[in-house]
Amino acid sequence: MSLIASNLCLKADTEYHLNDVCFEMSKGEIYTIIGRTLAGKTTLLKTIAGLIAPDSGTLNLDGSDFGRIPVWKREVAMVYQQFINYPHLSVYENVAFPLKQRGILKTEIHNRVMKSLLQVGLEGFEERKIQALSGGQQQRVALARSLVKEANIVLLDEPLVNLDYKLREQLREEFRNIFTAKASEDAILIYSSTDPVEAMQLGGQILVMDEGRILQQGNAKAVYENPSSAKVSQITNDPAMNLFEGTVAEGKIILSPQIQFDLPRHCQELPPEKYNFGLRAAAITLDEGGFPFTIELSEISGSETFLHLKHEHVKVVGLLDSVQNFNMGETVMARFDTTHLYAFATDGTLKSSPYSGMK
Amino acid sequence: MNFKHKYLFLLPGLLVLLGILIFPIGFTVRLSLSSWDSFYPALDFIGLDNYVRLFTDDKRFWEAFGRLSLLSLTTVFLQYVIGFSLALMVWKEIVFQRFFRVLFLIPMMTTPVIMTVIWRTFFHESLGPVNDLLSYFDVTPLWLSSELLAKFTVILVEVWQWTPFMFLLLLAGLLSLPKEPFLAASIDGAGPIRTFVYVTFPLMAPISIGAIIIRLIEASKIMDTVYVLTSGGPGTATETSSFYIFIKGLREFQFGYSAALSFTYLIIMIISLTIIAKILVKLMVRGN
Amino acid sequence: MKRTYISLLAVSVALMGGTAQADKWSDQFPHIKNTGDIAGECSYEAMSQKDYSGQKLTINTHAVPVMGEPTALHAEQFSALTGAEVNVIHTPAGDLYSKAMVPFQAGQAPYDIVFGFSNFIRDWKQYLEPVPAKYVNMAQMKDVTQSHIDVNTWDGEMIQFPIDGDRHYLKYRKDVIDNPEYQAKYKAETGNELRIPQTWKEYGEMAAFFNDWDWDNDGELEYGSAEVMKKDDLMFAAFFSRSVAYSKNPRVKGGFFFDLETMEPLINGPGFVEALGDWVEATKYVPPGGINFGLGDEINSFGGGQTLFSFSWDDAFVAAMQDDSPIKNKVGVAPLPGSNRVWNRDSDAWDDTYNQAPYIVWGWTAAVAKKSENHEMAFDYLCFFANDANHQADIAIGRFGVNPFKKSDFVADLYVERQGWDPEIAKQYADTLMEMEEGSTNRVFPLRVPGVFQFNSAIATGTAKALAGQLSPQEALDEVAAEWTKIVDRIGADTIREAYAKGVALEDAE
Amino acid sequence: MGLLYTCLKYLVVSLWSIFVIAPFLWAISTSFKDFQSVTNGATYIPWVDFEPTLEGWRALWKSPAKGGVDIVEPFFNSIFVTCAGSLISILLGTLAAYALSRFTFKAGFIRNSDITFFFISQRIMPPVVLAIPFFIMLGKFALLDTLLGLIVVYIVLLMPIAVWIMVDFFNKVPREIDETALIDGCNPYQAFYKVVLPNSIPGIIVAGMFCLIFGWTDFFFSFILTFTEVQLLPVAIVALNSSITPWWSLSAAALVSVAPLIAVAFVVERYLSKGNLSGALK
Repeated sequence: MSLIASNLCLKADTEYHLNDVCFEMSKGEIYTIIGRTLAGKTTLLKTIAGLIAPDSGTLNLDGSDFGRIPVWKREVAMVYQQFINYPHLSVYENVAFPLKQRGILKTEIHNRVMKSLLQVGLEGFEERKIQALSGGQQQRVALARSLVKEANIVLLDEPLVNLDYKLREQLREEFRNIFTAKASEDAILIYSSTDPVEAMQLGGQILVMDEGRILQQGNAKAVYENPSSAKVSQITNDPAMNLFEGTVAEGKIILSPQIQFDLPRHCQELPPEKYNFGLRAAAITLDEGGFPFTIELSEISGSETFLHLKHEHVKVVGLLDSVQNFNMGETVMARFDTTHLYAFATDGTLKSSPYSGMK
Repeated sequence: MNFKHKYLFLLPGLLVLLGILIFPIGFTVRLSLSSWDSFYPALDFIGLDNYVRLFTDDKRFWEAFGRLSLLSLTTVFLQYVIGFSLALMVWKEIVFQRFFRVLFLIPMMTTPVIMTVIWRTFFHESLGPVNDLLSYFDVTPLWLSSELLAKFTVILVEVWQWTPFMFLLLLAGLLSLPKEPFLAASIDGAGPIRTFVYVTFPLMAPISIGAIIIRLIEASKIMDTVYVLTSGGPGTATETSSFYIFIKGLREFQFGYSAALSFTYLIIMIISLTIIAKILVKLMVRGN
Repeated sequence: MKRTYISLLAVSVALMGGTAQADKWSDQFPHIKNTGDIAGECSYEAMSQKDYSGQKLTINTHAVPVMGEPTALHAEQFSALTGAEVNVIHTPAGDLYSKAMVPFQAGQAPYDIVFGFSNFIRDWKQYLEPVPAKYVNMAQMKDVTQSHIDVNTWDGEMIQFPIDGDRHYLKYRKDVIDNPEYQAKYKAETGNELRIPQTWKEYGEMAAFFNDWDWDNDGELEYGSAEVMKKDDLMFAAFFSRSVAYSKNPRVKGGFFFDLETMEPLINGPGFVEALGDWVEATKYVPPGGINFGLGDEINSFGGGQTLFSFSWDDAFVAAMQDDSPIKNKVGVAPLPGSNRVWNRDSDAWDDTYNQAPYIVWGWTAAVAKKSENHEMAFDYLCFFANDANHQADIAIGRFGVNPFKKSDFVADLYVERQGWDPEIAKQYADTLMEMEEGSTNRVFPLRVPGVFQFNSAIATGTAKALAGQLSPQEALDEVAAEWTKIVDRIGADTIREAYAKGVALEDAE
Repeated sequence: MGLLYTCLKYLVVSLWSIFVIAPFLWAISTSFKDFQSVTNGATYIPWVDFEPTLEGWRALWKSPAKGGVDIVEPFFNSIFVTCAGSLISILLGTLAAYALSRFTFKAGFIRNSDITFFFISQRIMPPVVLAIPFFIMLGKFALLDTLLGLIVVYIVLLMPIAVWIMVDFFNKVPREIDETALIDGCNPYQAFYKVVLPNSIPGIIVAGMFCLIFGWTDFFFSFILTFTEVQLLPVAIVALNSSITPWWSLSAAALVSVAPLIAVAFVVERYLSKGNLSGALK
C-alpha cells in the first residue's frame, strides 16, 4: 500500500515548480513536507490531489496509475492554509457535502458528520453559517470535512499558518492527536509546513523541499541529526542554522585571525580545506571564555532572547534561555559549543555531523 | 487547473459572440473597400480609395475626433471627480443616507435618448425654465446655439446621466475597503485630507482605473445626446466621431466611406484606450 | 387658367352641398363630420366596396402628430372599411430617408408605403412602383395643382403620390404691419414705409426694428423673425427660400444649383452669398435660441405670437389661425420677399431689376414600394388618404401638417365658413397660394438628384458654420461648393446631370 | 472633520440632489400642460402658472390615430427583450468569465487577457458601426423586426458587460473553493453550479443590473432593426419627436420609461447597504 511518485516535473516559463520529484509514501504514516514559501509544497500537494497535472513523471497508488484519475474520482481530502469552506452552506452542510456528492444514505451521512464534528470539537455548531465562525473554527470545519470522507490520502497545506500564535499552538496540539488517529486508519497523511518546530513535533517522515526539489527524506530524527546539506540545515531549523566559512588547518578551525578553535572529536578526520561550518543557535552561548562579538540586534521572544552577533565577516545568531537586555553595539564574549558543530563542503554536502561523525 | 472541460465553459459565449460578429466586422471591412452609396448599392472594389480620402481629404473627421477627445475626457474627468466626492459624502454617516444613495443612482437608469429630449426642452432658449429663471438676472445664455455653450450643455447632460455609474462603482469600492489602514491612520493622527491622500485614494486606485476606462469606452460612443440635443451643431461644434460616422452612413448613405471611417475609428480607439489604460495605471498606482 | 376656375367653382359647389347634410359615413367616422363623404374614386363609399380582409399593409410615416397622426387615422379608417390589417410605424423626420433606404438597399421590403419628402424621389425611384394610370387619370388627381404634379413626377412618370401641399411663403403679424401707430413710428424712425416686405432687405429692417420689445403689450418680449436655422433640420430649404430672389434670373437658363453644361456648382455665386449674408444678419433678430430652431420651434414661436415674421411652410400660419391661438386672425400671408437686384451669371453682373421667384419647396409625399405584395391596396390607401373628404378635414387641423395642394382648396369661403377665418385673411391666403401654384413663371424646383442628401447635408454644414460665425458667407459657400464638386466627382457628373436636367427643363419651360 | 466640512457636505449633496431631480420635476410639470401653456414661455406650477390637463398622460394609451403614442405594447416589448437579452448574456458571460478566470488558454500569441479584452472591446464599437451590417445579416435570417433578432443583437451589446463584471468577480473568489469542490467529488460542472454559482449571486446581481440598464437604455439598434411588429419603448417615444413636438405627452412617456429601472435602483441600494455587492464591484 503505497503512493509512489517518480520524476515529477512542472515548469512554468523558465522556473521549475516541481523538479524531478520522487518519493515513496506508505499508509499509516504522517509525512511532513517542509520548505520555505514558494518551495513547491503547495504545487506538490495539488499535484497529488490532481488539481495540477505535471509536465512529466508519474504518480502511482498501489500499483495503478493515479495520475490518470481525475480529481473528483481520486480518494483524497485537502485542507488549505486559507480557511476554505462553502460560504453558502451551514457547518453541517459543509461537512456533509462530500458525502452527499457520493450519494451516501442520509442516516449514514448524519452519523459520520456528527462524528467528525465531535472529533474537531464543533458539536452544537451544525446550523451556524460559516461567516459567523472565527478563523480557528472555520479551519476546524475544513478539517472535519476532510476527515469525514475517510479518504486514503489527506493533504494538509499549512493549515495553521494563518492563525494567531496562541491558537496555532493550541490547535497543533489537538490536531496532532486527530492526525495520528487518522493515520492509524491506514491513510497517508501529508502535511506541509514552513515551521521546523511543527514538523518535528508531528514526528513521522519528513521531506525537505526547496525550489521544486526534494532535498532530503527521512524520519524526523534522522533529518534533524543529519541534514544532508547546508540548505537543509537552514530549512529545518528555526532560527536557521548559523553558517560560517572557515578553514581547517593544523588541527584547528580558523574562522578569522582571532577566532580559532580546536577541531572537535567528530571532525578530527576532516582534510585541511575550506568548509562551511554549521552551528544551531542554541549552541552559541555567552561566556567570558569565548570570542568577542558586537551585538547587532537583540530580540526577545517569549522567554528566550535572540542575539545577532558579528565579528568581522562572521555573523551568527545566538539563543539565550532567559530574557536579557543588551545595548546595540555592545561587545560580548560568545562561546561556540563545538561538540554540536556540523561541517559542510563548499558545495553544501554534509561532511561531518555531531551525531554520526564523518560522512 | 486545467481540464478539457474548460472549453465547454468558454466556448458557448465566445462562439456566440464571434458568430454574431464575424459577419458584421467582415462586412464592414469589405464595405470600406467599396464605393457603395445611395446611388450604387453594390460591393464593387475600389481598393483603398476611401482610406486615401479619409487621410488626405477629410478634415471634418479629424476635427470630430479632436472634439470627441475633448468631450469624453472632460466628461469622464468630471464624472470621476463628482462621483468620487459624492461617494465619499454618503459613505459615512449622513442623514437620509439611503435616500441620497438611491437618488444619486437614478439618472443612470434613464434612457439617454429620452431624457435628452426632456433636457432639450429644459434648456430651450426661449421656452425652457433655465432661461426663464435666468432672465430675472437679465441673461439668456444660448445653451444650444452658441458654440461654446452647446459643448457645455452636452457635457452637462452627459455628466448628469453617467456620474451615477462612477458613483456606484466608487461607493461600492469604498464600502469594501478594509478597516485597518484607516485605524492606523487615525492612530497616527492623520486628518481627513491626509487620510484621503495617503489611505483612501491609493486603496481606491485599482477600482478607479477600472471605472475610468469603462466610462471612457462608453463616453467615446457619445451619440444619443448629440443626436437629440444639437444634431452636432451649431456649425460642427458638437459633432463627434460617431455622430459624423452616423451622418456619412445613415444620413448621406455613403456606406462605403462610412465603413472606412468606422474601421479607422475602431483601430484608433483600441490603440488609444490601451495607451490611456497604461498611463492611468502608471499615474495612479505610482504611490503604492 | 380659365378652365381651372370653372372646375374649381364646380367642386366648391359640391363641397357646400356636402356640408349641408351629414351622411352615414360621417356618423361612423366623426373625422369628416363637416363634409360627410364626398363622392369620388376613393371615397368612403368606394372603399367600402373593396375587400382586403386578411391582407396586411405596412406604412412608415413621420412621428406623431405631423403627418404621423393623419396617416394613422386614415389607416384605422381604411382598415375599418376594407378589412385590411394596417400597421403604421412612426419615424422622426431626419431618419425617414434612412429608415426606408436601409431596407431598400438590403433588398428587404418591410414597408408597403413609405412617407418621405419630394426630393427623395431620385434616390428612391428605383425601389418605387410608379403610380398606375388608373390613379393618374382619376378626377381626384386632376384637381391637384400643376406644381404638385410636377414635384411628384419623374421623367413624365408619376412616382410619388400627392398627399400634401408644400410651399414657402411669408407670414406676418397683420396687427403690427397694418397698425397706423406703428406705421407712423416706423416711418419716423427709419424713414421707410411699414408694409408687407417686398424684399429681403425690407424684411430684415422691419424684423430688426420689431425685435426684443413688447410690441403687443402682453408682458412678454417679442422678436423679429422665426426661421429654421437648426443644422440638418430642413435648414437647406430655408436657405434656398432666401436665395431664389437673388439667384434665379428669369433671363438665364440652364440651371440654378449647377451649370447644367459643366455641372459646376453655382452655390457660391454672388446671389447665394448675398442671401447668406442676409441670413447671418437674421441671427440678430430671431428669438433667443433662434439659431437652433427646428421647424417645430418655428411653428411654436410664430404660432405662439412670439415673432413678427416667419416664412416657411403653412404650419406656422395654420397654428396661428387655430381656434385656441392667441393671435387668430391677426396674421397675414404674402409671397416670399424678392430683391432689388438679381445675379446674372451670363453677363457676370447684377441685373438691377426687382425679382421674385417661388421655391417649389421640398414637401411631404408618399409612395408605394416596388416589392410590396399588394400594389393596388397600397395605392388605394394613398388615394383614400387624399380623398376630398379626408383632405378637407385634414387641412383644418394644424398639427396634422396636411396643407392645400388641390385647386379646389384655394377658395376663401372654405376657410371662413369652416374655420372662422377673417374673410380678408382667407382671401389673401387663397389668392396668394393659388398665384404661387399656378401663376408664377419664375420657379425653382428643389434639387432632386442622386445623393441629394449629401448635397443638402453639405449646405446645412456650410450655412450653419456661417450662422455660427465660424466662417464668412463667402468662405462658407466656397466650402460648400468644393464639397459639392467632390460629391459630383464621386457620383459622376453625367449621372447627376441627367437627373438635374429634368428639374431644369421644368424651370426653363415657362 | 469640522463643522465646516459637515456644512460643505450637506451643501454639495443638496445641490447635486436638486440637479438630479430638476429635469424630472420639469417633466412632471410639463406632462400636465397643453400647447398654450408650453408655447407662451416657461410655466411651472399647475393651477398657479397654468391650467393642468391630463392630455399628455391620456396620449400614452391612445393610438397614434388619435394623436397618442400607445406605449403599452412597446413597454412590454422592451421589458421582454431587455430581460431575455440580459439573461442569455449573463448565462453565457458567466460561463466564459469563469473559464477566463480559472483556466489558462493559449493559442498562438493569444492569452486569457486577450480573450477578455476581445469581449470587452465589443463595447468600443458605436452602434452606428454595427447597425448596417446587422441589418443585412438579420435580413438574411429573416430576423428583422422580430424579438429574437433584437435579442441576438442585445447579446452582443450586453455579454461584454457580463464578462467584464464576472471576470473581475471570479478573480476575487478564492479558486480554492472550486478546488475543494473538485476534491470533494464534484466534476467541473457540478463544482460550478453547486458551489461557484451559489456564491456568485452578488456578482450576478451586479452584472444583471448593468445588463438591464444598458439594454433598457439602448436606442439605435432597436431603431434601425425594427419596423412595425416589434417596437421598443425608446423608439416609440422618440417617434413623438415630430416637427411639432408634443412636450406634454413626451414628458409623460419619459416618466413612464424611467419607472421600471428606478425599482432597480432600490434593489441596488439595498444590496449595497447590506454590503453584499461591495465585493462584487470592487
